Amino acid sequence: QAGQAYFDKIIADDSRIEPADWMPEGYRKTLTRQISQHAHSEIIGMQPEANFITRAPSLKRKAILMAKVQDEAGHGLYLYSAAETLGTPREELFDQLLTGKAKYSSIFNYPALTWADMGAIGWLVDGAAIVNQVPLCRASYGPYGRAMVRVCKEESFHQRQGFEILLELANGTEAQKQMAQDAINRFYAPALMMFGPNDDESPNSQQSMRWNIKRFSNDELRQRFVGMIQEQVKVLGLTLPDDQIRFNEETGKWEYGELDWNEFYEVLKGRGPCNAQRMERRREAHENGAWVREAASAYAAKQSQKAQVA
Amino acid sequence: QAGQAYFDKIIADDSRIEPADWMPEGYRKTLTRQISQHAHSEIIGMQPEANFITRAPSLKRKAILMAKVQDEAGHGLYLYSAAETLGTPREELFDQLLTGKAKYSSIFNYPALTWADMGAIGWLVDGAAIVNQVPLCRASYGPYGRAMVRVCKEESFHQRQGFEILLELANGTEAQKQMAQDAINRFYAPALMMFGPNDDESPNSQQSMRWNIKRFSNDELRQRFVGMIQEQVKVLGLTLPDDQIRFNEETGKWEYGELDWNEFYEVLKGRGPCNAQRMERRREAHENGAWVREAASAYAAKQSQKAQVA
Amino acid sequence: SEDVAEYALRLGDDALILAQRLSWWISRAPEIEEDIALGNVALDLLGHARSFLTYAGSAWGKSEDDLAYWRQESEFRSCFLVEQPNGDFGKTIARQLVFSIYQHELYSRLVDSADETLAAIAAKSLKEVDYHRDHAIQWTLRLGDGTEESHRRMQEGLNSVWPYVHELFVDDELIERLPGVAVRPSELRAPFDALLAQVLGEATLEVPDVQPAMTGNRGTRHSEHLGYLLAEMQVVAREHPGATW
Amino acid sequence: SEDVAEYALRLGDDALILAQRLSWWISRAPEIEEDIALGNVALDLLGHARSFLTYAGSAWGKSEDDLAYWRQESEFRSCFLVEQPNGDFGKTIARQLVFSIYQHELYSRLVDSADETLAAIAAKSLKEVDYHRDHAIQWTLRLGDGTEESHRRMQEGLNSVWPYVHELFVDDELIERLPGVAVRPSELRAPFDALLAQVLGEATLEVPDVQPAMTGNRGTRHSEHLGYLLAEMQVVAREHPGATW
Repeated sequence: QAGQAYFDKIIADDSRIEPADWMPEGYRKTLTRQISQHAHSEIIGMQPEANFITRAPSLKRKAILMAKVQDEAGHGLYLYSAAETLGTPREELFDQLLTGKAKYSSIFNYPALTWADMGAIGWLVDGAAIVNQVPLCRASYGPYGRAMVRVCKEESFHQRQGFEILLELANGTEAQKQMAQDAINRFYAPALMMFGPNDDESPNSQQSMRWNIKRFSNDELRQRFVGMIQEQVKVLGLTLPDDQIRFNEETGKWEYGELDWNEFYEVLKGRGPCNAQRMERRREAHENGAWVREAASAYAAKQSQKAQVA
Repeated sequence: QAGQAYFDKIIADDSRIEPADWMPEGYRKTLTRQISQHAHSEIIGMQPEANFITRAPSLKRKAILMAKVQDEAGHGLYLYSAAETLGTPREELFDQLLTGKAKYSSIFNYPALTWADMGAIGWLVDGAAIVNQVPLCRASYGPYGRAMVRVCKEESFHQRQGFEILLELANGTEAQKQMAQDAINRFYAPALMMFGPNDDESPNSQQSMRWNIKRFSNDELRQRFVGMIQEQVKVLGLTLPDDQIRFNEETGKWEYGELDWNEFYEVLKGRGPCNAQRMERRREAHENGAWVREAASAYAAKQSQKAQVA
Repeated sequence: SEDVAEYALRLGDDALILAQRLSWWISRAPEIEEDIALGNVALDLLGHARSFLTYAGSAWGKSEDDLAYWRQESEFRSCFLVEQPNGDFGKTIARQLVFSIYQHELYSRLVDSADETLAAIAAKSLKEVDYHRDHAIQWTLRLGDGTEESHRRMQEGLNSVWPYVHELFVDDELIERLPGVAVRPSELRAPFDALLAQVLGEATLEVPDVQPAMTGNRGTRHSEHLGYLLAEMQVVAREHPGATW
Repeated sequence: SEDVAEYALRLGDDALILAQRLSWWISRAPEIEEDIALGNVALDLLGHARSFLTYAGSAWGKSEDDLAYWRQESEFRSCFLVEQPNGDFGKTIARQLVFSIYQHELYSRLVDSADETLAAIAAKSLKEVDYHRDHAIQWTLRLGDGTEESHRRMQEGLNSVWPYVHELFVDDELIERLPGVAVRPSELRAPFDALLAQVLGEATLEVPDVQPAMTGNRGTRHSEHLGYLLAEMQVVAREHPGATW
């Protein structure tokens, strides 16, 4: 096939596939799943932070947080658009989320319990997202790579804001400092698990790497992340809840204590603290908004009819 | 007519009319209106106090307040029952409330803004209600008089609780004391207006007095109330917001500064701070509960059908 | 002892938070009779809470109000179930059904506790919970076997609270340290399941096929809802430190 | 001066309370585009609030956060309209329509204030309010002339907020003391009514026939809703007196 040959050449040249190009069904399916999962994660990921918008303890922080959660909605929109270029309409993708057929990042199934969580989410969760996503800016599928460029730029801004929240707390009162440490303790392991299972448990990674979607293995990215936050936490004067983190001079890699993968799989299967709550909220918003969306369509139809008559 | 003669004799003897007795249409209508208005007032009157149940500053006060608001629901029920004995079903009376055809006491169109208002409402509003209602225990219509006996007993309990709230605040911190004084300042005049317009503005009172429903004129009751609270406020070490209150030795009556009857009529016409809110809340509760009431009827119908078949 | 106090705190906090939730219904119920009925349940639970918190506080020199108004979110010991928002009347009844069956099984055993105070509070409260359970069961039957809409809403309510049922029956170290004093939550599961299945069956409803949530296990972690509830509950008291009411 | 500060406080409080209300929609809007749009409006209003409160606070040596987080309910100067609960999307849009038309008329005149700071804040904010007003008008048209249900809900939303419209246009002593500095609210009523009638006409909706409420008139009395809003808004800050964030 000419299509396959062209596709193979683009991949071999590390160049870009565009929506009109022929592509293998598996490639299309893998990307649709990955991009839409990422979009869903942005949308569900609004909830834990929205939980502190009305309670942010200063007006400046309230403004920054509102803008951040709004950015996540924006990321959701670009990513749904990128996924749509692969042929599945947003309504269908959204429906997969609402019916539980599609997944989103498990990290958002943990509750945001204190203001410090706004810091930990920014620093650790957005931080892990960036480490994951920077290589995706070079993903072989054009619209995805370009969406990632835009997303990463904003995420790194968010990460800095999260770090600043923690820094302020770490230099604050004893209660603030404790709040910051507690938030780090709770978000550390879930953030590390954002990179996915250990490499030997992650069979699909190989194919994604051959297609130039994924560039590094889960464990490589995780190690890079641990190294990064291990340095940064010193600036905060706080600690990571793992006393086995060290740089192995021989392998040139960061090492860390074993993660509780059992918990990871529990949350993945829907048994996290907030899985049910997150889905219920999203479904509720969708259902409560149905009459509004219907009104907008009805109005648009009337307007276009009027325009035709005139 | 024999009915009219019997009715007149009962009234002349200051004895009691019972539901099965003949009565003039005007008597029936007047009583239905008065009793149902009173019932509506109990139901709407739950709202200002319910507004502080979730925020009561001690568990003991929370329990007392919950029980009080519950009692008001209970009073509403007895009074609807009393009104029903005159031939109008509760649904119809309730409908008159929801559609705005029936009135309720204007006092409940003022907001409850602070915890001290729970005290002022108990002391002044329930206090005025008692002064109004004690003579109604002897009302010529039997079911009404008996309902009033029960209501008055509980109301005087509520009034004492309100007074205790204020007493505690008056002996508390400076902020608590101010809160108590502010609440009294806001509820004093509306409470005085609960007795209705001045006698020369109240043409229906005469007929009600002839029927032994009403026993004292609006102004007589109001004067009695002012005298009562003027004594009690001294115990609190607080003041009433009227420097013209004095006992006139010549007339043997309490005198007080002129009331802003313009405000009274504004609120009566629907322009109080909370008229719209109170009605909206009641309608919302009623509408949100429709499916529950329907389910209860459907279930009851199924059960009685099953019982018949068996 | 500290452990008994901690245990009393759990019992008290569950009752307190649920009372706070239910009290919202007063003036908003589907009919006036229900304003009264839900108010009664709330008032009873508040009474239990006051007894348990007073007892817990006696170990630390704190009053019921110190514990209710001046603890932070992470110091509460309530379970996720009672923290759940009221939702519609169906969800509230679903939460009542689950909680009152659980609490009835719990108090029925707590009356035999080696701790006399706990036993006495349970004995006094059990009669009330008997009424709560009956109230919830009657409404479950009416809603489940009422109209199509009420059936749907009642089932949705059950599904919505179901993730938080599991936590009620988890044993932990505190329970292990209090043999004869605390009731083992895991022992309550079988009778709970049996009665629930019977009620739901009669109500033409299904036992939810919904995953349990990984909850706080009576620790310092709560659902995201508790913070809002406490902000409201504590606001007046906290504006006036040191005041009495 | 004290009077100018008091005036700035009114402007700031209206913007702050409405921003707080609107921000609830972020993550709950009918479509993602609206999460963003309502978020933008909220963010703009929060910006106005910060400018006005900072200016007001400069007269009393207080920061924007001192004013937002450490005042009591009776010290706020917001109007009843912005304190109203969100209700459904129709009610939120109704409130937005009324408030943004009012605010647009207000800021359009405030740009000529003799007080340079107020004029500058108004000038900067006016462009944003232009967008808010357009957003509200577009949705009013869609909902009013959309489906039967949306028409009904939008009309109910308008009826529900209408009692609190009157207060926006009441002159009082403070306004009298600030000629050339403050905008006279009563002057805004005619242009407000004209534009509103035009929009509602086009949207097939009716100007509500609903009584005005006797409101707080910018005094110390608020609707019963404000206390709950402040309890939530201030809770974290107040748990940490003296902290910076």
